[in-house]
Amino acid sequence: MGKKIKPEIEALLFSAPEPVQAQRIARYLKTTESEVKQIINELNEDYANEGRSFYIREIAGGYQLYLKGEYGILVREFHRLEKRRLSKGALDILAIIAVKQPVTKRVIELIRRASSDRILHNLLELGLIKIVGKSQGTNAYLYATTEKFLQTFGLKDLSELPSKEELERMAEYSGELFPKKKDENYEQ
Amino acid sequence: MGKKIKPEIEALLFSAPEPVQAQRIARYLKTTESEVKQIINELNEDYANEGRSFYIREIAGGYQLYLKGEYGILVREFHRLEKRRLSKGALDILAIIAVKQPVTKRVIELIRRASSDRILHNLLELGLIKIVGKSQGTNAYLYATTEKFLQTFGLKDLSELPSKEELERMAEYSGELFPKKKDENYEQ
Amino acid sequence: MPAKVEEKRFNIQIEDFEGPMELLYYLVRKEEYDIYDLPVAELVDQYMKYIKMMEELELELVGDYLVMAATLLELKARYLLPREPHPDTTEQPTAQQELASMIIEYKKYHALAHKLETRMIQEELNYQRGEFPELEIKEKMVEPNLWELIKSIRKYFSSTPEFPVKIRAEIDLSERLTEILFYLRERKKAKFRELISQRSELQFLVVTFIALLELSRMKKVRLLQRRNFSPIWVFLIE
Repeated sequence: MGKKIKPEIEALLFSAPEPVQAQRIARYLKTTESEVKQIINELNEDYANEGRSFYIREIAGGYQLYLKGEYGILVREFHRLEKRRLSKGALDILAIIAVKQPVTKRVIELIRRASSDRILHNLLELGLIKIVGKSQGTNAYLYATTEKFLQTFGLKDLSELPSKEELERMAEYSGELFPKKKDENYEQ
Repeated sequence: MGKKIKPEIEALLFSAPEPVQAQRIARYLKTTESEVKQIINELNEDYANEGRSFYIREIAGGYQLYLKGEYGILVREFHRLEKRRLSKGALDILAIIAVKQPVTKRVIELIRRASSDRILHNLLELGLIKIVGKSQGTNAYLYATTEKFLQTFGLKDLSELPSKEELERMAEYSGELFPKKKDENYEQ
Repeated sequence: MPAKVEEKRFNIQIEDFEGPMELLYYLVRKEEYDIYDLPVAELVDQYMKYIKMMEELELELVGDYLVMAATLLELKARYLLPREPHPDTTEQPTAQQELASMIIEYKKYHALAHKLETRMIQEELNYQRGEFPELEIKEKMVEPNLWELIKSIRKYFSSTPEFPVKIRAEIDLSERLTEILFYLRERKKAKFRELISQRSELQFLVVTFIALLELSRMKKVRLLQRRNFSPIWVFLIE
């Protein structure tokens, strides 16, 4: 029994989307809470002996697999460098700049109704937008998209962004069983 | 060095919510791709020897920690995890995109003879396909599969799927595609 | 509530065939037709029987099946109608070949889809780590692809409502059938083009096509086309 239950407890913790109570594990695996806790201790001993980079942490009334603190900086830096992903907020700002460029921060913030400094800074750093000048009246920076922006989104040029008509057609996606008029654009 | 880099690679994989390419790890830890791959093999040997319930899996062009398949049912029932299945129409469209990518909606609809807007929209939302640009002549969007597609179907890369030529060949053997006898196995 | 029960039943029907090609392929299998020697007329008739049933059930998806019906009827017409020998020798695929290659092309991908489905089911038992507390990700991160960008653009620059527009079949098949019969009783014959000239919607064209097929099956009309792409004539049989 003991041999089988150990990897089972590990499996439950490995796959858990939140901390799991020892009692719940015990009930599910038909054993006692104290045995579960003992096996968790054994697992932690194994991990320490084998030089694993993680451990089982008692937290929020339950148990959860955690990376050891000493690897925190290494890991966070690695994922920060991961530039393949953007936040929704960044995409929103890119969308606004792409359509309205050249555009000032004020206009962006008026459309988005949220402050945009941090994200604009990140987008500049990522090379997805650039400053193309200053607005005449207010002396504020004007932002525009870059070549890298086009590459990132697989566009040949800005004219490939959907037009207003295309945007509207897209909203009707599930109604296109019969095109309203027979036009060549149907099915593109 | 060897002693330090092993738990570091493990830490990076442990903390990554998606497959990580060996090349990226190598660049970050200032080593070679082949060393990273070798250490991943060593880690997997360690896990096997120590009776761990997980392993490092090569998937979607990278590496990721996965629970061993034998614990799947145990874990699913404990966390009451449910995975959504895709409709047959969605699978047909994915099959066409996987083989013919990049491909326009028109080509997909010519093969399926069915309007595909709604399903394409859903597949985009699920992140299983992406728009990779526009076709030169017709200005129609081109669709391709994503990393998440590979992951969802447990594929290392697209080469695991039959090529266009293999499918052609399959179709030539009419016996395989069109067995003379009615068989009950057809689509359940 | 009986209406709800009905709805459920329809859904089951829809799931049985995800599209016209799957239905067509199913019919080939069911009747054990030889793919390289398809009885085109028979297969098309079988198909029509199914979609008539679907239409009676007022299935929403019937639209795609109707468009396919139009294609099939055109193939059937080419297959059946007497044709004068064509002087130029450039070989065009016969209706039979065209139908076969349509089915084979679809079947290739459908077979692959089936493989994908098996893999997906296997994959359901493979789990990754459940949570990543050490990453402290607060914001949802997405892959920067065009679709995500389009969604953002739509959020700020499109006033279109998000809900889908539904368009339902509004032309009644049996009504159209009677109309055609009345029209032919006066004139004895008509070009197909005449019969579809009143309205330009695709749906009208398709329903007219199907009505003609029905009339021909009932031996009330005879269809004739002299050669590919020449006008189709409809004669009343008395």
